[in-house]
Amino acid sequence: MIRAPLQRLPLRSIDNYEGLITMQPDKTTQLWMLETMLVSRAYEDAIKAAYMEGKTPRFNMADGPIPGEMHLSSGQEPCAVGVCAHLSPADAVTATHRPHHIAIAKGVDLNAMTAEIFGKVSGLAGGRGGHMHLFDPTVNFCCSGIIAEGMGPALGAALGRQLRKEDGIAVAFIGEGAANQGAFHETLNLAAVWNVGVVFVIEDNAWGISVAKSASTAVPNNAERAAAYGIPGYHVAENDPDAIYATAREAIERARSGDGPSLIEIQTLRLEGHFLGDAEAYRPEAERESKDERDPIPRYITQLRGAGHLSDAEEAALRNSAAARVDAALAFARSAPLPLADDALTAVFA
Amino acid sequence: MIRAPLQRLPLRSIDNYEGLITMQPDKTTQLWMLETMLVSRAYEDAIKAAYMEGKTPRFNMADGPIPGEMHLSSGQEPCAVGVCAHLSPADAVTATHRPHHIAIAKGVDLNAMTAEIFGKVSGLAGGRGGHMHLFDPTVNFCCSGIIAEGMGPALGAALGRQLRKEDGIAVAFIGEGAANQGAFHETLNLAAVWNVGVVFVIEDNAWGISVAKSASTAVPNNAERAAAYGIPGYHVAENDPDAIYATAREAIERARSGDGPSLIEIQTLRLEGHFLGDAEAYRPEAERESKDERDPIPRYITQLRGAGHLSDAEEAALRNSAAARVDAALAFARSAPLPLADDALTAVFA
Amino acid sequence: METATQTPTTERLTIARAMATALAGEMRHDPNVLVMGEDIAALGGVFGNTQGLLEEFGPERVRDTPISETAFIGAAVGLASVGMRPVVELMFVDFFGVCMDAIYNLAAKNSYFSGGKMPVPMVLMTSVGGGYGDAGQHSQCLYGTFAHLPGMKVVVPSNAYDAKGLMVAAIRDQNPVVFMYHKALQGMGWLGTEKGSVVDVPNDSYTVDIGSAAVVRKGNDVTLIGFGNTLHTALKAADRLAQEGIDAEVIDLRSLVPLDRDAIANSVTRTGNVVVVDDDYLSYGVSGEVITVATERCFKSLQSAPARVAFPDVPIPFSPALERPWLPSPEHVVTAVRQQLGAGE
Amino acid sequence: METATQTPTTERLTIARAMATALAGEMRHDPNVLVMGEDIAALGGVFGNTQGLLEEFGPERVRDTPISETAFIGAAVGLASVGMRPVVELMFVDFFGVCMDAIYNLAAKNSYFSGGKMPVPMVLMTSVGGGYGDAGQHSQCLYGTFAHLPGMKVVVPSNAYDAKGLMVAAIRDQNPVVFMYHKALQGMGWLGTEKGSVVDVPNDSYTVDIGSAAVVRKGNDVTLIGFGNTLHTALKAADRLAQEGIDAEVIDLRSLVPLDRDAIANSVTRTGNVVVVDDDYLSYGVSGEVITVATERCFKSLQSAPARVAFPDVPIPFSPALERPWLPSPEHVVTAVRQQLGAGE
Ligand SMILES: Cc1ncc(C[n+]2csc(CCOP(=O)(O)OP(=O)(O)O)c2C)c(N)n1
Ligand SMILES: Cc1ncc(C[n+]2csc(CCOP(=O)(O)OP(=O)(O)O)c2C)c(N)n1
Ligand SMILES: [Mg+2]
Ligand SMILES: [Mg+2]
Repeated sequence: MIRAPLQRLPLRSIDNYEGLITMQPDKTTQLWMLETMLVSRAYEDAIKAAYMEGKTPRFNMADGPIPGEMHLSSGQEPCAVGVCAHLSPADAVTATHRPHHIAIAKGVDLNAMTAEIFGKVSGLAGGRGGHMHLFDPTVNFCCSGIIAEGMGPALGAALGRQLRKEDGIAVAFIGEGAANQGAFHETLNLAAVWNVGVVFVIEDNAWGISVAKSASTAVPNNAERAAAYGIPGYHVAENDPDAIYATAREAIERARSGDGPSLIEIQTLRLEGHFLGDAEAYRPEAERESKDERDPIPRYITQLRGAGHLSDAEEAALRNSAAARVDAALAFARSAPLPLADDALTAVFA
Repeated sequence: MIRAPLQRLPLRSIDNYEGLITMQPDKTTQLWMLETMLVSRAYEDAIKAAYMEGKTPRFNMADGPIPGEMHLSSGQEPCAVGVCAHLSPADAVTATHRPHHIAIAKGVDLNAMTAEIFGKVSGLAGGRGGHMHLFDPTVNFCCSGIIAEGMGPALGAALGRQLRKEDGIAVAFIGEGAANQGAFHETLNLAAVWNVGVVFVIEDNAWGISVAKSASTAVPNNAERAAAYGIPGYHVAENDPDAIYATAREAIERARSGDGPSLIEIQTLRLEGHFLGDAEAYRPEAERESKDERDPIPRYITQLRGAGHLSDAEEAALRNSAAARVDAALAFARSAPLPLADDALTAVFA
Repeated sequence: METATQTPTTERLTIARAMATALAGEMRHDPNVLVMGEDIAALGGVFGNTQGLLEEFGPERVRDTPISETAFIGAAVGLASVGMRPVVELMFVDFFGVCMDAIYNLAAKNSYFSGGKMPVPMVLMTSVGGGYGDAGQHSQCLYGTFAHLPGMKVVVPSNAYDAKGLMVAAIRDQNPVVFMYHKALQGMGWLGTEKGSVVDVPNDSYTVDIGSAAVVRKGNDVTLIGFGNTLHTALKAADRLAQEGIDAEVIDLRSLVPLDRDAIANSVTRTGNVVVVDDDYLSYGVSGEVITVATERCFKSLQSAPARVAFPDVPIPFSPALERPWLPSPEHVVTAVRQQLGAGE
Repeated sequence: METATQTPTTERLTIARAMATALAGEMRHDPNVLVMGEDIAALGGVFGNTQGLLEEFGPERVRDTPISETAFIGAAVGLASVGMRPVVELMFVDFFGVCMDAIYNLAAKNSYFSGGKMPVPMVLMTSVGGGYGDAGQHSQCLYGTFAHLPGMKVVVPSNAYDAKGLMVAAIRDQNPVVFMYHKALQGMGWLGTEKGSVVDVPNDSYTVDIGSAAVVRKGNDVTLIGFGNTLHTALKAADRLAQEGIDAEVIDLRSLVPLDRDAIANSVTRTGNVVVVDDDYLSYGVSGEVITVATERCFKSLQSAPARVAFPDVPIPFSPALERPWLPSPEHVVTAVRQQLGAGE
């Protein structure tokens, strides 16, 4: 009887580590990441405001221009931009119930997406799906409301590209809470056994609704679970676009070169409640108060300033264009017509 | 960005390793294990013969005294005895669609079990369950036909004992094919997070029906997956009662002393087809031919002989008593009456 | 103490509070009762039905789980096998797909597979229903899905009194009981609340028989059959019909398994007309079964074709413009009855 | 080559061979078709329906999977999203509980959630039915479970001709199609075989419309409705009834979703009597829906209460002494018709 040997990861030599330092994004990429984060944040703020219309003083989820649950991604923007900076429209992405930042970084049509969130006929799905069900085939993006449900489809999309000898890999984003769902295990094993070019990205915002990661997860860090599938696992401790960019680059290059799947866990930050209306009583005082100083966007701006990659003027310009794009999207959505009742009965079958 | 550190197992000091050598079973235990294996093997042979009645020349699963699928455990007896040697009736065991050896080692009433397999009114469930659904509350044994379905119930039974401050832990047996099912992941994580005294035993017979372990599993050895839950993982390379006994002892003692779950994988041997009637065309010639020389029972007998723990007379006596018990059980089952049609409508609800 | 003399004998409660009260009461009486699920401890349940339990009973008996439904529902079966009485929550019924094996093949069948020797006393609480714009993976009812499969009882309370009584009965039942509570009735301010679901509830504990329907309004011209949220739809329709001189009887099924076939037959035999109201998908579901029971049992008495108002066979759409027109409404029911009685003449 | 001139134009096939033939034919024509599942490659499928595919098409397109239904069914949806046409096997329908989310919430809803822009052309093959002593987790039909949930088509062939035509149609369909094949009809010697399921099948490829029922026997006194295995039960009952001078019409539904409501209505309107035969659980299933369609559409024409013969609401028992008496049989159907016509007089 022998104790299980520690699983060997395909280890990288020191010079590769060195190499990684040089895997930093160039200035253009950094500015794209910043701009995309600014758009994403402006978007969430605008959606929040619109969502609250008609919900005050009495908060009833059914009221206002945007009913239902609303899961905002504020604070998690670095995960989206650091990964999607490496993707083209041919690459498939599956996201979760918290999808806006990823949809925006993947290039989903902002007008049609917003109209969908407003339940309008010009929405991506004519209002059938809403904020948890955003599908844009033109950039191969989709998301869903069931934990870990997007993992299998990402595997399949990547496998399909391989079989059809087409360019394109796939990335599945999930939350850290999803790493305890059976689909996580089954999909990582299958991707490894079939050597599929898919990258699994865990956005660890430390919470699954009110349940802390430490109360739900047997390992401190889910990247360690990659060893259970003999694939590389990466842990990104900083909620920083450049660090995420460098990590994602290695994993995505591996996928593109036919060397199979990887697992990445990123320690990120949920600035809002689980959904709008969540009072977060379960969240420690200190953590709630420290949120703002941990906001990744001001920090990234400071970095870029320090590196001389961003001027006052450039920042102002980016903020203005971001605001403009978001305003335009919301204006488009608000002015779009509502669907007809009978539209509900179509598109069940293609 | 850092590569995931290798998962640290709770390491055992060298003297514990030494200690383990002395964790060998004593002679009495060895003879119990041999006797139990002999009963189990005689049982499978007898069931096989009975199962084939009415199924030759034309093999129709619906015919004969025992219809339906029949999954025999011949060759896997060491897993059952090496683990169950440490268990009392208060300890819960869940098994799979291949349950006979474990049921016998756990002390399930052989007559009632056989009558159940024959679909008789005196069966454990009056013929409602059959060979894949053997339930004996008096020794806390049950099994099921769905892959990995027994893992959650084992966790729950062990947790229940803890909460009720009663003696007893639980062991869930599964096959190596089940280690790729979502329930495996969810249950191991939950057992670890809640520190439940449950032991998960994987009988690795190298095949999931016709699919080889290497074609379905991303790691060579599932014990490595214990690291994904921060729990100890053991790999037993020999299909040997003493080695299994020693390993199980450590894991079960850990469970009893409140130190949480463990995972054990045992390399065992499927002597028969997946079910009776399986021609095993998928199984390599060489492997099929080498089966008999790898049969663990003759090997164990040779060991005991060498150690001077077994005499001719003792072996003969054990074989005779085994045959007698099995004959009695089959006689009991054959002579038991069939249930009435209306019995099918009872026991759906307690 | 729950019945301390100074406390009033009844209290107006929402279904959420009634469920929490029933749970607390049973947990006080029986140390074997425990609650498990996602966000049921510190948060008190996304839908408020476990509010206060963690504070009173602590983390051993009120357990937040990982997002591992298969594992914790399977664990509940094991807990039940050694004498515990677990109450587990599946946050939204829409999530049944990740854990149905543990529910229908395990919890629901162990009694049968053991010849009744290993019963599975457990409760599965799960929220159902839409109407607030939560779209196709968070708004379904799936009553038919659970009621079709043998081995589990299925209850659907329409008001706080029944919710408490059915929950106490479910916890004390030796069998798995699926307790489906409708979000529109839950009494969470943020989901809006059907007023009729908030009623006076005795502080003392009591049970409502699982398997008995209730005639909540007597009438002679037509039988309207609802349950959960649609019971209120039926009652509102009955009021409108009364203004037209149509005297409707209204039945609250309360339990889908066992189904109170006698209650259906007794009423329809008298009225000769029946409309079933269901907010689950129309085809192969509750509405078809109830109508079939009515035709099997009352064919000779039927004066018109039994009718149904249910959600069309499409995933629940997000946009209120798409969802609300199709949710069963009093108007739909009134129209169905008018057509029926017209056609019946 | 499948239609090479020297080959006869038709061949007597079992359903297993018809399915394999359909798959091979489509795989030859369309490189995007691939097959995935447990034991479908080297073994050719536990029920023979993928026999020979690995040899002809290789391991890239004929993939054995780990026992990870959630992963490979989810993967099929992803494959379909980039232009593949996956055919996946769920070995026994009884296993749906471990992967239903990927089926009903994902495959069945992506078309709707995408406004029709991301259809999911895939086929889920799954074996159903008992009668050979495989007990409660390997003998169920669960027709009602799949038919109740929107977004997937559901077909159930009763013979090899329909099996091939429905499989070709399913593979070419832009939507998820659940293809439920009954073990008693499969033609595996080791499961016994209903003779009526083995019929002449054209070598050329053809389709059978998904959603169209077939009148397989004309008659005037009563309509017997079956599908899959129960179609044969209905046909045998019709023969017996003929000897009693009762002229039964027999309908093979073939497809549960879409359901051919017109075919039901047209026949029942003429005969005035209907018996539905279903080997799935009785309550909240197919029998209730079909009877409800008959009453909704033909109430005025009904001469007797529609009746049903189905499996009682208990897990399928193992012992033949317990299972066989309750499986729908020609005797059950004949008795139901006798009672019905007696009662109708
Ligand atoms: C299978 C399933 N179980 C439970 C839920 C309810 N639920 C929605 S979000 C959520 C928490 C998810 O946490 P995490 O994966 O960390 O994502 P985050 O919300 O933090 O972005 C839960 C439990 C669900 N949608 N699906
Ligand atoms: C969820 C589920 N999927 C598939 C099956 C069909 N099946 C029965 S046994 C088996 C192989 C199991 O292999 P393993 O776990 O190694 O056990 P073994 O048969 O080798 O003892 C499969 C796929 C099942 N019973 N349950
Ligand atoms: Mg999280
Ligand atoms: Mg195996």
